[in-house]
This record gives sequence, structure tokens and C-alpha cells, in this order.
Amino acid sequence: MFKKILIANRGEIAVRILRACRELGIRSVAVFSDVDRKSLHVRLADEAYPIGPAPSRESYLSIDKLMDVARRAGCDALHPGYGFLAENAALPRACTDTGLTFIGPPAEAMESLGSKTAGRQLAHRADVPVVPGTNDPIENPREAQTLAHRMGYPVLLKAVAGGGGKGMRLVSNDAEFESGFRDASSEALNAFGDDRLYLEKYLYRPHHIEIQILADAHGRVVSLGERECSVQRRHQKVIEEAPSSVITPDLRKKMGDAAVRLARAGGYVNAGTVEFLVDANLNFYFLEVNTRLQVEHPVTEQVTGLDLVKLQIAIAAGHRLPFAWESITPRGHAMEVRLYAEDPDNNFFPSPGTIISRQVPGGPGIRLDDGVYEGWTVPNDYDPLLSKLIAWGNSREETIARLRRALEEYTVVGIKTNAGLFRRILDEPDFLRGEIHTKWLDELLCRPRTSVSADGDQSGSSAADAAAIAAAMWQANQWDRHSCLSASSTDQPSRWKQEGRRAQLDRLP
Amino acid sequence: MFKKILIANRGEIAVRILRACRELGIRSVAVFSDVDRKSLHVRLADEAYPIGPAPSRESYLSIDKLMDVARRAGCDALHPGYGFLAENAALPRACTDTGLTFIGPPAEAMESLGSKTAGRQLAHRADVPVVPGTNDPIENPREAQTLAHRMGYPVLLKAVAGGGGKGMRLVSNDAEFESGFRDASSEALNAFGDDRLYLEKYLYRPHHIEIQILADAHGRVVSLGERECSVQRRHQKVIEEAPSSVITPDLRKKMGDAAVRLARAGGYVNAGTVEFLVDANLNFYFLEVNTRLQVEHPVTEQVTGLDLVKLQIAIAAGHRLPFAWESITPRGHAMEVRLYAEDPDNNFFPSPGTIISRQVPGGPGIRLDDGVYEGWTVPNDYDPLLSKLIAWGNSREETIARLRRALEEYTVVGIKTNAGLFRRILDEPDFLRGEIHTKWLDELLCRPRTSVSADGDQSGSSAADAAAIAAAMWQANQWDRHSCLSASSTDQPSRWKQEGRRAQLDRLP
Amino acid sequence: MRYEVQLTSFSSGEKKCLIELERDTAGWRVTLDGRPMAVDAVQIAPNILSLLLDGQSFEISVTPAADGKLKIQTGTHEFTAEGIDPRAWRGRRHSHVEAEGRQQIVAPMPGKVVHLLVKAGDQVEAGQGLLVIEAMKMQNEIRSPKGGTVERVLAKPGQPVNAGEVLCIVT
Amino acid sequence: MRYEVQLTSFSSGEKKCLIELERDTAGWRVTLDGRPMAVDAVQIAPNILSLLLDGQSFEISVTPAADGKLKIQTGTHEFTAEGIDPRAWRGRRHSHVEAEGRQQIVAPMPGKVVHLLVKAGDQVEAGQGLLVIEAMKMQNEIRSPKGGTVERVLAKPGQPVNAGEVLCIVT
Repeated sequence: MFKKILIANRGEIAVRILRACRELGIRSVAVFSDVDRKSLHVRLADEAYPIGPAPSRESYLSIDKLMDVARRAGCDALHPGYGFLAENAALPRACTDTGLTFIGPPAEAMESLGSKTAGRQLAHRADVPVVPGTNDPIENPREAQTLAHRMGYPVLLKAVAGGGGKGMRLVSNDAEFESGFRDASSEALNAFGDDRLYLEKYLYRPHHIEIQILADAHGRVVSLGERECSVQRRHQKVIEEAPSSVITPDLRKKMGDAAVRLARAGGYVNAGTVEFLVDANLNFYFLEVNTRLQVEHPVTEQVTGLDLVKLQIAIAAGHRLPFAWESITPRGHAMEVRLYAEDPDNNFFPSPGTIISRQVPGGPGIRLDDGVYEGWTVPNDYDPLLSKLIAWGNSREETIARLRRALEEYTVVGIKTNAGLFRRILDEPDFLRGEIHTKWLDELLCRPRTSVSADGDQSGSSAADAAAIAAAMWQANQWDRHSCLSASSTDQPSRWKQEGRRAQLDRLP
Repeated sequence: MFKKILIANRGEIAVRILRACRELGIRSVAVFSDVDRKSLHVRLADEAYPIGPAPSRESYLSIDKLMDVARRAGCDALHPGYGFLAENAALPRACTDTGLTFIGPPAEAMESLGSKTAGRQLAHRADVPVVPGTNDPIENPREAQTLAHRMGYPVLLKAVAGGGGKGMRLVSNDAEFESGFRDASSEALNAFGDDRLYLEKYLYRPHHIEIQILADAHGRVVSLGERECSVQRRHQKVIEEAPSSVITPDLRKKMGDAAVRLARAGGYVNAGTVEFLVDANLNFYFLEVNTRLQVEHPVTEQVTGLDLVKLQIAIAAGHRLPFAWESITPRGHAMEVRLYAEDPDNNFFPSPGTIISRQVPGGPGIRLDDGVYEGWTVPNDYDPLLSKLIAWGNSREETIARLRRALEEYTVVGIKTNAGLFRRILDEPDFLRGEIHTKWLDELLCRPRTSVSADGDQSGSSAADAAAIAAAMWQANQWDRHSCLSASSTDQPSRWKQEGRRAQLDRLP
Repeated sequence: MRYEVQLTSFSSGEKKCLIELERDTAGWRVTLDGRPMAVDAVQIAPNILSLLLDGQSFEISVTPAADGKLKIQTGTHEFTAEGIDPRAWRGRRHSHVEAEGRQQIVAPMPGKVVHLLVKAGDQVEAGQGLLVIEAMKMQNEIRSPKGGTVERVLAKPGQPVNAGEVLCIVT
Repeated sequence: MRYEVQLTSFSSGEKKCLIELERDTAGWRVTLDGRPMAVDAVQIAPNILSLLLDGQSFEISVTPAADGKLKIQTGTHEFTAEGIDPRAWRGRRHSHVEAEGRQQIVAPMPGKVVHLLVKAGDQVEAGQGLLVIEAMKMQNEIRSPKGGTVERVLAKPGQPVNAGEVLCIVT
């Protein structure tokens, strides 16, 4: 087993990985840019080294700096997390040159499966159905536009190196093609250092279903079942769950087999995800392979009981997947929401800043994979993902009830988050029935919000009273000055109140 | 199903129960004493009502006040939690008079099983082996002392109404009898309003193993398996786990059957726990029945996937336990530590006060059942239990690794906690081998602490360097005044730092 | 003290409330639209208030927005509140119809200008993209709130901007 | 600035360290027992410090105790630290042997006196119970640190006491 692992990432996923290291007795080495000195992953790691200024290309995307840290700290393996360099084949190659084990697939498998266009070609050969589209990167935007026109709008422009919804644009007509191409390639360049795009036919209201696979270096490849990821905003997943309401045991087996076939065809090793679209007739189409750990891996962990990061590390260390893991029976239902620093009331614009106050949920069935903490300043330079909140329950209903309960307990003051969006989604009848598709959320967000049930209205009315009174107290600027003494409270005025008061005085309109 | 449940408790268990209510769509009603206005359970409940001054007897133990709140708020059921009135048969009787459903056993079952002496008599009749001792409350301390002398020391004095280690004293010889009797009966009176004691032979190094049962109102009684609770300090459980390392499938079945038999004999309904001592030869002896939810119920929840509080509510509402629940297969291993506000370095004296700062663990396999929050002042008037930290893993080893990792992440400043005690226990070879018994921790605490391994020493040496530097910086009073600027940090001096600085200046020695 | 508060929320629409606050020795005395309310308010953390309102428990967070309004959240509901000033109020009523008059386009969040899509003198339609700001790795197109003419573009490509900074002006 | 710190921990025993701290423009310059150390220290929260020590990351919480010592915790280790003052130090060396001289017995935590077990003039042995304080629902017996005579009992049954309050005196 490894002695010391370099975690070439930041935020919640770096924390996730270092926790696995700690549980395995492996030392964890974090890296940080200038604005990340106080980040949670730096605080919790065993070791931490600076790797340069805030822009990713000068820090988290710098393979040279990462290799330098690995050498200095004496690491014997590297975990890339997701995003940044996780799907860049230059990273496993550099690791090999430096004598580090890369915790992920071989560079060749990454290229043959990870590139969206090469993956499609491989899927064809492995007899896995694919979505219609270009099998090669777009050389010429004009030609691509002609092709899109011929294929019929809407089409998707997608980054060859992409993932996480970045470098992707839906184009509904000729007029939108140019700006869509411009934005997608620019985003792709920034996010992946590669601005190439390809084109895909956009299916009508499909489910986005993905299969989690594990492959060891000894030829065993297993499927851990599906994740339902259809709730997306602008192609970015926001809620994921397992199992999917629409997948039958038979379809699960077929899709799992297809995923395993494809992984074998590509010589895949380690954890990976094969993404599919599933249409209304339960036909499935290969979309792409994510040759890394997914953001939403905890959903699979909660239903299988497996620790995917530890398994990644074990596979990279040459361990065999034991037979028993193939017979893992999923239990119950899990659902994840991605809490972002963004403002749902203002076009989901990012909302960096200082977290003044924060109350987090807990209790039965709740897992919080956190990348932030109270008092920390969320920098403007990276992905707005703050934390992932995952609920588990015996049924989908219990899981949703727990998630809703946890979201009610979750409060962040100082920055905006999308928690309210999830409260809204979890009340939508379509969602509760599992009738979701990849455009469902975008459509929902275009509809005007309607009032909820009579019962809801009544609780809303009391809440409105409370809000109005709180607003008046705020205006009176007195819920601090007078220490908010209640009739029943016997507290003495404390430093806490004085600090709170000052914080508020600073922030008064 | 119920519309509104009164939670006749405070702290983490009140929070646990109101979370279940919220997930079931039932309104929760909290009660609070004067010092609890800001308690977490008040913040999170749907409704909350004051019930008097801090002393329990004038608030949480006042049945009249509870019934008054139930009537005013229009509750249709009451959950007692554990402690306070949870095992006082006057409470279910008062509920009946008020037209409330009591979420727990009938008053008669509570009396016939809950009283330690009556429970022993019932166990005799139900053919369940019991620990030698008095079958009746002690009438006369002198006679009891004579009996103890005859039975052979050590003996245990235990409160007839007892539970949670309160009102219990180990007496090793004649000389200790009088003070032991005085302390135990005085504690029992304060905790349960009943100072009666009984006497029990003290077994040599037994395991404390308890069986969780569920009984519906339609005659079905099921066992959910055992919890291992041998790690105790002064008869107070501090770590619980499931499954137990010593229980074989055969013994589990036998003990489960005995527990079910006893519950049937006592006409038991709702969730309950049958406690046993298990000796080195795997003989088991009935100890007592806890006619309520246990502090350590999350351990069973984590391995079975069941929500015991929701099941309690369903049973009280007259629902049947479905067949399926009998065939629940436990998965993996769960372990709980009880985080108390007490000072392990100073005789475990209680440590109430204000929580200045707090960092809580999260991530895979970690559940935190919290009763406190940063900024809150832990009152001096109640049990020092702050939170329960529960870890789950595929194996006992993984569970311990996760728990250790979570404890490393857990920081509380402002009050003392026993977190360091758990870090120590989780490193003990005996504990890691599962070689524990009810006196194991007390014996461990009497032994001088020895240095750990060479590797540990090295990490300890770096930690010592860091501690020394931090102490010097504290003395210099500069890690605030100069805003702790690091070479790599580009942060501006912020209000946060200034507040932190002030907080520290206030606290400088 | 008397306060008029205008509340807006998706679930209950717009609502005007008249609140009277008075402190006495036991705590607050509050009337809401003339109804006396039993209110017990304590602060839990900066900007977080626990309110017992006739026994109902609300945990309320208050976040002042750049436009002077307050964003108020309970666990289940979100509101926007503002003290009523008749003049200020009138101008804001039609926030969903097209903006009128000279419009300053401001950055909604800190970020970096990555593309300018228009230049001074261009004709633009309502909803047309004016420029693209990158923040938190996402490219966000800033659109014109009205049809008209670009009077001036103040932002430069590559320039870091703060929230509220004027980027361009459309007349 | 030069600091001498006496560290005590269960795992590594007692240790004396000499620390020199100097600030320069880039941060701290630190030497520990003459060895220069690369130290990067930032504050995370009140009393919580993140320290990078030659690349090793330590999260350290500092809690001043009533006796002027500092309780210092990392995730895995606990230390007691005090600035060395030769006179103060000498007196504390033999904390495990029996106390000598006139002893003030103080309440170790806030609570309520529930029983007095001795009265003025009683002879007591070392370790004998003097009185019982109830705090957080537990009864805690306060024992005599030495054999001797109870000079005076200041506490009364039922009386609430604060941490550090003198309860009785044994000579």
C-alpha cells in the first residue's frame, strides 16, 4: 500500500480523498494556490504545499509544480480528484516519469475512452449504441453548423475534453450557433486547456443515467449499478440519485453489461463512469465515459456501502477486486444535491464571498461532504461547488423527506446558495413521481412559480409574519442593541452578542 | 397518523425526535426551561413553549406543565425521549387522561418491566437467566449490607427507577457501603424522583450486551439484534457498537428469543431494550429492561437501515410491524461515542460553558446527532451529553478508522470534552481486539499512560513542535495582532480576524 | 416604533405589513397589522434570529442585499423585505417589464470580463448579450435590460470587476 | 522575541522548548531550539490556528486554563504548555505527591453543593471526601488533597458555587 498520496485538487473532493487516506493510514499531501491557504483541504491534510497564484493554469493545472511537490514531499501516488487535470492524459504520463502511481486509468485508456469522440468510436466497435453526432472533433465551425442544420436542431456542442457541464452549449437554431460555439470553446479552453468541440443530436426529454464501474488491473470489471442524473441546469447535474425510478432490473443488467464491455474494450482500469441517455422507450445511448471519480460518487457509496475512493486506491496499488464486491446488494435509496455558491434569484450568477454564519444539518441518513466552513471566504477563482448534501433512506420517499428536512436545517449567511432551488424541486409533483428528464429543470425554471397548497399557504403566512417582524426588528436595529432579550431568557449580554451586533451594524443597509 | 407531537425532552434526543417528525410530516412541539431558550431543539422545532425555571423538577419533570402545553398546542401524541420522565409510569397515565397517545409502552408494561426488581421477577417467570441479587427494593441499608457481605463483594447498588448509570455505585467492601448507598440514593432521587435501590452481584469482567426489540400493538415482537456496550466509565456507557465481537449467530438468536419472551411476558409494546451481562463462557444474564428509546439507538439504525423513532411513532399510531422488518439483514458495523462536556484530565468533572468555536466532522460513514452548536452556552443544569458521533463501515476495522478520523476532525473550544478519551481508547490494543468488559475502561483509566509506538512518537514530536510554536505565538499575543499573515496568504485583515483577536485578548492568561 | 414592511415571496406574492415594536422589561411587545403578537426573539449567530411567534418557532436569517432590500429566509420560505418609502417603492413595481430610460449595466458578481459583445454606438435589443464575465469558472453573459443604443462601454477585456461596478450604459 | 515553553503530554512526557519568533514581510521567522523552521500560521476561527510547519499541516486549538497554562490540541495530540518562569515552575514539579501546607479547596466546576461531609475541626485523611457538588446531573465528591484538620467550611448545602470558588480549607 502507498505511504503518501498527493491530492492534486482542492475543495470538497480533496477533503473527500484525504479522509480516505487518513482512514487507510496513508499520509495525505494537499496543494494550494495563494487564495486557498485557509481552505478546508489544507487544514485537514497531513501536509500542504503552495503551488502558486490563484489562476488554475498557474497552480492546480501546473503538472510541473505538482510533480515538484510530489518529489519534495516523497509521495508515492497521486489522486487527481475530478476536474482540473483528472482527465488529462499528460498527468498519468508525468506521474510515470516521476515514479508516482497515478490513481486512475492508464493514459491510453483515458485517451481512448475519455475523449468524447474516441469514446464514441470505441462504443461503436464494442456494440454499445451511441447518440447520433460527429465522431470527430469539429475542425471548422461553418461546416459543423451545416451539419447541425442537416441533423436537425436542437443540437449539443460539447467539449472533447469536457465534463461537469462545462464547455457545453445547447443550440436550438442557426442563429444561436455562433455564440454557442464561442462560449463553449472558450469555457472548454479555460476549464480543460483544450477548446475542441464536437456535435451531438439532442434527444427529446431523455433520462441521463450513468453506470459506475470498477476495473482492477487483473482483468476484472464490475458494475455497481446506475445513478439517475437527469436533473440538470444548463447541462450541469444538480441532483443525482440511485436507483433510478425508470430502470428495470433487466435494463440495469443490459446497461451494466454494455458499460463493462466498453471498459474492457478501452483497457480501462480503476473507477469510471459510463454515461447514457435513456429515452421514453427505455432505449439507451452511450454518451461518454468519465475516466475518473464523479462528483456524485457518494450516491453509489450510500446504497452499496462501498468506499469508492478507498477502492480506487486499492486498485491503483494492484489489489484485486474480491468476488464479494460483485455481489454487493444495493440497499435503500440515496440522493445528492450539489450546493453551489450561486444566486437562484439572479440568473444563478456565482456568489463568492465570506461565509458569515452557517448551520449544517445532521442526524439519521444525512451525509455532508463539505468543502467550506464558517468564516471562510469562498474565492472567485474556482468552481462554485461548496458542499454535497447526501440523504439515504429505505425508500425514495423517505430519502426525499430526509433531504428536504436537511435542507430546512441548512443555513448560510454571507453568500448566496442554491439551497432554495432544491427546496423548490423537492416539492414538485413531477420530481416526486420521478418524471424527470435532462431539460426538466430548465423548463421548470422558465415557468412562473405558482402558489403551493392551502396548507403550504398557511405555513407561508405565518412565516411571512415572522419575516415581516424580523425585518422590522432589523430596521429598528435593535435585535442586537438590546441583546434580543426574550421574556424567558436569563442570559447575560455576552461577547457573542456584541460581536454579532457589530457584524450586523457593519452590514446594515 | 398523528398531527402534532409534543417532545417532552431537550438536547440531542429532542432534536433526533423532531427530525423524525419533520420527515413524517408531523408537527413537532418542543418545550424549554428558562436556560434552554436558545437550545438547538427549540430552534429546530415547529413550535416551542416555555415550561419554567432551569431545575428539571420545575420544568422537564413537571407532568402538569407538559400536559398544559399539549392541550394549548393541540398535540395528539407525546414522545418522552430518554431520561427525565421516559420511564415514569405517571407520564403515560397522564397522557391517557389528557387524550394524548404516549409514544412508548403502556404504563403497566413500564412498571412490570421497567422497575429493575419487578423486571427480575418477570425474567424468572419467563425463564430468562438473571444476575444474582435482591429481587426487591432495599428496605433497610443495614440488612442490605449484611446481604452484600454474605453474597460476597463486589456488589452493585442500583436505582430501582434507574438508567444511564445514574443512581448506581460499585461497592467493593463493607467500608464503602455506607457512602455508596448515600450517593446512589441521593442521585436516584434527583434523577428519577425515587431513591429506592436494589443490590446485585457484580460479575467478573462481563460484556454488557443489549438486545433492541420492537413490539407492535398487535402481538408481534421482533429483535433487531444486539449492541455491545461494555465500554463504560463508572457504569455509564461511553462507546457502543453493533455487532458485538463476542456474540455468535447462535447466541444472538438465543438472546433475541429471551428478550422477545420477556417482552411478551410483560405485555410490552413499542421500542425497548433488554440488557444482559455476558460472561467469559458466553453465559448471559438478564440485567434490566429499558422501556424507552436508548441513547445508543443510532448504532442499530446504522446497521439495520431502520429509523427507530419513526417506527416508535408508527407503532404508537397502531400500525403493524410488517413481516419484512423481521428479515432485516444488518450490514457492516456501527460504533457510537458519546461526546460529553467533561474534563478527562480533571477527574471527568463536568465542563459547562460557552462553545466559542467548533469544527465538526463529516464525509462518508459519519453521522452526528448533535444537541449543541457554536456560540451556544451549555447549561449547568442538565446531563453533559453534547452530541453523539456515529461511524459506519463495512468492517469493525473500517468503522474504527472512520471514527478515529472523525474525532481528529472534531474540535471544540471553550468547554472541555471527552473527545481525547475516545482517541485514546481507539488506540488501545485490547479495544481493537474487542477484548473489553464493563470494568475495562475504569481499569484503563487507573493505569499510567504509556508512550505509543516509534511512529506515533515521531508524529507526536512534530505535533509537539507545532504546539510549542503555537504557544509561543499565543504568548507573543501576535498571531492575532499581526493577523497571522502567512507568506502565501493574500487575505486582507478582516473583521473576522479582528473579532478572533479580541476574543483571544479577552482570554489571554 | 412603527415600521412598514413590504414583503415579496414566490408563494404568497406581495404583502404590506404594519409592525409596531415596543420593548418592555419582559421582552418585545409587537403588533402586526393591529394584532398583538407574542414574540420571543433571540439572536443565535450573526444575522440569524430565532423567533417564537405565538409558540411557532422560526429560524430566520437576514441578508441585506446591495439594493437595500433584505433577503429573509426561514427553513422553508424565502422573502424579500424592504421598508416602505412611497417614492422608492413606486419605481420598483414593474420589475418584470422592460426597463426604461438610461440604464447602467452593473456587474452582478465579482469576476473578470472575458468578452465584449458590443461597442459604443451599437444598437441592441432587450435581452441581447452585452459582454461576458467569468466568475467561478463559469462564463456568464450579461444582457441588455432594454432595446436601445450602447452609449458607452466602461469594461475592458481581461479586466477584473467587482459586484456593482458599472460595465456599460444603454440609452 | 524569545519564548521558553514547557510542554507536557502523555505520549512524550515533559519537554522544554526555546522558540524565537520574528516577523518579516513574508510572514514569521521561527527558530525552535536553534533550528530555523518554515512556519506559515493563519487563524481559522477564534482560538483555532492552522500551522504549516515545514509542509506539515497542523490544526491547533488553544484554550487558556484557569491556572494560566494553555491547553493545546492537535487532531491527534494534546499538550499542556506554559511559559517558563523558574520560580513558578519549581513549585509545580511534584504535582502528583501529596499537597503540603494550608490548602484551599476550590470548586472545579460550577454547580450546587448538595452534601457537606465534614465540619470545621474534623480530622481528614488525604483522599477523604469533603463535600459533594452536583453539576450537570452528576454528583461529584470533592476530596481532600492532604491529611490534616478542616480549618473552615465556607460552603453551605444547597448553595450554588462557581468554578474556582473556595469551598473549605484544610490545614
